[in-house]
Amino acid sequence: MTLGRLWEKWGWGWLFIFVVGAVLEACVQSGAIKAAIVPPPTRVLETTWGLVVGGGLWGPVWHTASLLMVGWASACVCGAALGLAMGFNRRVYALFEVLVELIRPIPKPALVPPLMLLLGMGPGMEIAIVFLGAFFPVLIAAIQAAQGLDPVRLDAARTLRVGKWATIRHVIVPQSLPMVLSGMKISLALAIVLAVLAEMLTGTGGLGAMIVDLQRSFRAREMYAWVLVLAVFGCLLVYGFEWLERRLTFWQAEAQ
Amino acid sequence: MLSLQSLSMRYGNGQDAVQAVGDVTLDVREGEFLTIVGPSGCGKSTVLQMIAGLMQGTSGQVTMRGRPVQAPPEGLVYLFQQYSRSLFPWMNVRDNVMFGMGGQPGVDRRQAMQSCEEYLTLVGLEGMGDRFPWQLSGGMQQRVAIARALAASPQVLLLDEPFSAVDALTRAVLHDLVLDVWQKRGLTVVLVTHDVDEAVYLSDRIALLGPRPSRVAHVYDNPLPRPRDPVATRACPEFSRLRGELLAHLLGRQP
Amino acid sequence: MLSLQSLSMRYGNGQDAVQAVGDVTLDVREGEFLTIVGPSGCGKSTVLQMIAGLMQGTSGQVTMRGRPVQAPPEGLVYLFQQYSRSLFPWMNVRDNVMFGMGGQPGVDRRQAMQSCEEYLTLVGLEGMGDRFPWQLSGGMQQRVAIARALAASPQVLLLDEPFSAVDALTRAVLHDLVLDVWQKRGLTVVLVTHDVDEAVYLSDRIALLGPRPSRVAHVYDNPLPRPRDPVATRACPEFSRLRGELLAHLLGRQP
Amino acid sequence: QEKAKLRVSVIPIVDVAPLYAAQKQGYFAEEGLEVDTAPVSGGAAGIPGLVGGAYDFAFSNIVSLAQAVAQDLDVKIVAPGSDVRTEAPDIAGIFALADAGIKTGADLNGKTLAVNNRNNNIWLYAREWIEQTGGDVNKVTMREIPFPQMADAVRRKQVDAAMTVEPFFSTNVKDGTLVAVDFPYIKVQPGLNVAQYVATDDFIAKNPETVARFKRALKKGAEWVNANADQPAFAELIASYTKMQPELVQNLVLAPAPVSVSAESVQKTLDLMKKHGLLEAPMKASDLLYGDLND
Amino acid sequence: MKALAMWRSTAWTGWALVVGLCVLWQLSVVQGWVQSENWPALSAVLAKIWEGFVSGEWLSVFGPSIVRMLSGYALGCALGVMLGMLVANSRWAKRLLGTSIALLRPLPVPAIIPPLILLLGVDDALKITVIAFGVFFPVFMSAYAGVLAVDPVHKQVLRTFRIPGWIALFKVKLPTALPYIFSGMRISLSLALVLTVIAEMTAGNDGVGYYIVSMQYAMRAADMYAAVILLSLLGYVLNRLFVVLESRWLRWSRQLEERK
Ligand SMILES: Nc1ncnc2c1ncn2[C@@H]1O[C@H](COP(=O)(O)OP(=O)(O)OP(=O)(O)O)[C@@H](O)[C@H]1O
Ligand SMILES: Nc1ncnc2c1ncn2[C@@H]1O[C@H](COP(=O)(O)OP(=O)(O)OP(=O)(O)O)[C@@H](O)[C@H]1O
Ligand SMILES: [Mg+2]
Ligand SMILES: [Mg+2]
Repeated sequence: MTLGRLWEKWGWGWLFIFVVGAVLEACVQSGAIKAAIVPPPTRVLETTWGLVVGGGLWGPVWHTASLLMVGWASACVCGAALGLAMGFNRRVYALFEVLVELIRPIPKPALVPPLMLLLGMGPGMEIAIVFLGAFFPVLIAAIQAAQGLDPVRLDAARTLRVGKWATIRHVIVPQSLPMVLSGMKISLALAIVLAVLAEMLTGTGGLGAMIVDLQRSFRAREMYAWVLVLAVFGCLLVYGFEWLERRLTFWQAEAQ
Repeated sequence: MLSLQSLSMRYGNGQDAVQAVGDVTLDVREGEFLTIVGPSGCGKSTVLQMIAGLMQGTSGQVTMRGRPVQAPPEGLVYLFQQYSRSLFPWMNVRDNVMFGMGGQPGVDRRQAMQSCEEYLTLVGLEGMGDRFPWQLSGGMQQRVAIARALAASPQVLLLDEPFSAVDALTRAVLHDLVLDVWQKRGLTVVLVTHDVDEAVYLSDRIALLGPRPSRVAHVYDNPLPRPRDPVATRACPEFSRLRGELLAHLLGRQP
Repeated sequence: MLSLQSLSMRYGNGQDAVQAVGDVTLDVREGEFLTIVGPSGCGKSTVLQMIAGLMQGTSGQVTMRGRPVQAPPEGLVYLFQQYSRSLFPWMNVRDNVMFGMGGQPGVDRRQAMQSCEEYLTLVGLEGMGDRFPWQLSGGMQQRVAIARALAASPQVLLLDEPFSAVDALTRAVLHDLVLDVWQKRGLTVVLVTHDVDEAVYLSDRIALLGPRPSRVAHVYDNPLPRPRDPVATRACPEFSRLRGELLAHLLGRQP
Repeated sequence: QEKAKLRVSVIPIVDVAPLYAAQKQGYFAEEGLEVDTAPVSGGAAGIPGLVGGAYDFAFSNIVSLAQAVAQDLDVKIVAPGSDVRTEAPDIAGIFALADAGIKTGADLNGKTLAVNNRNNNIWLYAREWIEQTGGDVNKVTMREIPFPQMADAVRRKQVDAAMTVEPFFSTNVKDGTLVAVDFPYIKVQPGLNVAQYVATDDFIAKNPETVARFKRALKKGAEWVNANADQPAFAELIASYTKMQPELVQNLVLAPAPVSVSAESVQKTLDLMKKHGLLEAPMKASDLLYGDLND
Repeated sequence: MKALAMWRSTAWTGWALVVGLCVLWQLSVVQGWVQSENWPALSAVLAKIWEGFVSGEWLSVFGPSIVRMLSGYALGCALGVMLGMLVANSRWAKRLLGTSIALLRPLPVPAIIPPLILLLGVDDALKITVIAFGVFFPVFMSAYAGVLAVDPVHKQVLRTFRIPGWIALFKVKLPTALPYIFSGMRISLSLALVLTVIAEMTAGNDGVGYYIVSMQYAMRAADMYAAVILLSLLGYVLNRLFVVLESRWLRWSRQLEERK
């Protein structure tokens, strides 16, 4: 990629962030905003750099990343499978719809007491929280995708009598892929938030535990340094996923 | 082989209802090449989809070898009029064609690839296996759809305006290809077309549908001898007569 | 009016590259009816899309009234070969047709609705305004697309196989409709078709493209007098001669 | 003109009874103040809210406050909040399974102790208690578990012991499977001033008279609480804002409401914080106190 | 009519499953499989629900929450749709805002609360902002994806008719994106409810969130579960309403339903 195209893609976005950061810096330096609550961006960057150089970064990031991968990946698999089944089969839909819609709006903190009885306050709980949060967006996207399939393509598969599994594998899955992946992307963003929340709750480590500890002791500068780490971490994950998404649904972009 | 008994189809209900197919009764004999012609919007595609088991008529029924058709029956393949939508954009041409064969167990992949390549050559797309549908022209897409239908080695083939997007030369080649496959495999073919020339050249019998709500207006027997030849058959006086008769009927004039 | 100067188009790059259009040079005169015929996949649609400004050629250029075409120029409308995909499924037929008029300010809605109804009547779809595209047959969808193109009141009309899905009668009606509009409005029309009969019946000149990578193989002048008549014109010996010549060329035989 | 309409952030627990009492008995009104209570879940919203101007006073524990001051937040203690008791049973304690045999910090070596949050009062005093009773804090794992879930965690052996507060403590040890181990506050620092009301320097400088009135009214509230702790009116008051059932309130272990803040007590906590790494540099109690709060 | 018939035919199985699970819950307490202060009998919970209805308590608990939730949801959806379509349509918007939005996306609500308190105080303004913040991202991402999903042939139709950008936006891009947007809005709907509860747990003295925490700390588990159950019923009803509205709006995809 040439320098010009790099600038085209990222330059303006970072320039914008830089301007916002500079305005904030000016506000804090002039005392309009209390530095103890909102530290100046330069100091935060300094601290973040310290984390990168000192290597203290990787432990918590790794903890969060592995939690995320386990919880989110299993949610994606289960959500997509159940969602497609529900979107396709009225009976499956009727069987699970009520339960799903009843569990979905329950705030995860309210689920902690019963989950605690089942799973204790450790990794099991954290994974459960991430899973529950990430599961439903994928499920809903999959239901919607299955219901929105092009009837001509489905009928094409029917008339060729390729059988149920081949239809699912070669027609339903690829065609619902764009929408399911968009659901997975939404749920990835949610899963990051929830992984952090879960770590805040259980305090067994990771970015969330780090941030909440620093917040409780009012160490705003360090806290925002970690928040920045989290933002970049999440950003990279989502961009990585988008990259994968473009490759998996190449026919969509190419056809344009 | 196939039997349509006072088949009718109404889309929608209440005020918006459209009686697409009025009352169609028709028998398709085993191994014959039957063509359905009729004005645009008269319900040809609808009838074909009901035969294919993709749709249930509002009344009447379709039977295949005596058994009522409720789902796509085995050995029957339907080729969509919307060819460009019926191809899968995420599969290359080869996989699209092989998709129809996939259902059959015992066909190993190498063999399938090879016969897929043969079908592509037959429809004039040799070496295009690696392309994706959106990299092909309209006519080429339609030919991929034809290759896919043939590759599924059906006993009954339902073709909905399969040559609408191809030029005269390719069309002539495809006509002979379809006739060839039909003869060699002993297929039963039901073809929908609006090209009268094509109808006369290809078929044993021609069913003419009236305007919506459609009924079978007339069934013409085609006395032209087989095998057909692109030039010789068209030179027959019988050809011109039948063609003229059909056209006149379609254009609403007495012959 | 329109001028194509050694236009060429290559899809993709590297190994996968396809030279779709070789080197096409062609002039379209103001007010003329020009038809392009050629084998399937030779690049007809590609050429038309380059004229429409929807695509830039790899080399060469298109000018309209002397100005290079880089984006869709005003007063020019392109009718897609994939008619069924080009309609908007969330709009009913009337809104689809009116969509083309929407761009012009100062057209009030009542008036637009009325002229929309007129166009629908012209293409034989009177009273279908409230239906949705997916409630129509293939041929009817194609006619909606034609009505939409006409409703935009263009000065230049590019038609890509616009009659491929309609029956003989409707086609005959649409031929006369297009000729009528062309004459009354003084349009310039470029039509792509693979139906030689149609090409001869409608046009002033016929450009024949060779196989991919395409060049203009020959441009035929059509001496048939105007106005054309479905029966009388086809009865002219000139008609048969030209038709035979074109067919022979297309089928690769010497006439 | 000083501010007379006040907004006070509180944590809706028994400890803020004096404030509610002062409000209900009209002591604030007598001082010409109008007080609005705003419950928050903990210090996370309280102190930022105070600094941001959403609240005028906040109820805060001493450990959070000291950490805030250490990070250059200009807040000061203006009035006493709550104390622990001077003798057992206390308002907070460690419990474990009856058959686990845990009695001292030494017994916890290699085991797990649950606290509600890391780096807060409970954590600090639990650690000090472990050290003072022969344990080694480096050998004890501290796990975070919310108070309501601690009993489940101990019963299910997810942790070996837990330090909790009222009303959970007395309820948990009621049925005999769980037993009280010890009361760390009493062992380490009986009568500790555990929480206070704080305000920003800025607010104090602009509203010294209001602060004085607030303090006076609150003191009357504390006296009312101390005088009526065994009366139904008190149980009603607590039930009204904690939503606890009155029966539960009646069985609570209560500490007397404080009327003063002892600089030595605060200093001792600060020293402990330094010792256990919650403060990087030593801090003086006088840096936290606004005026003399011993009267 | 059709919906009603379908309801009669199969919808009961879903409720049967829920009832089955409820019976299991009750048995787990009655039979003593689970013993904990945090696991009340279902019967006690149901009794509390009934009691709350009789006394009108639920109205005062849920009323403020619903108002807050709907305001935050509406704000978040409106911003999400507008910015999502803007960023997908305008190269400049994408260049300027794309990176910032991607950076803000993974931030957990608790991390943004302290600086927001400085700006917005601790009252409804804060809570509604927090709800809108959470609701925003799914809607934004789906609106963005929806605009990108516009059929290439449709895009060319727009070009050949030289349709002005804003008409194209409303008449073509929005309808294409609508199924995506609705999917995002459905996800956000329950998210809004969740965030309302979380925001109310942090600060304030009314609403379900506050109720749930205080019940937990007052050792009234049955009351807490009563609120949680009502919350999930509320979510169910809202979702149902949403689906009805959605099918009205997406009338053109009726074709797909009929085909099945
Ligand atoms: N899904 C539908 N809903 C409502 N009406 C429909 C639907 N599909 C088709 N129709 C109507 O039924 C009639 C017959 O349609 P059909 O597609 O069978 O025609 P056809 O004979 O194949 O026409 P063509 O030659 O133009 O393809 C048409 O008038 C059409 O409007
Ligand atoms: N997007 C694309 N990517 C790669 N190759 C393409 C693409 N579109 C078209 N082609 C190739 O360009 C050639 C010309 O295509 P075009 O659609 O112009 O043909 P056509 O003359 O319109 O054919 P038909 O009569 O079948 O519609 C074809 O060989 C096709 O495979
Ligand atoms: Mg049809
Ligand atoms: Mg073409």
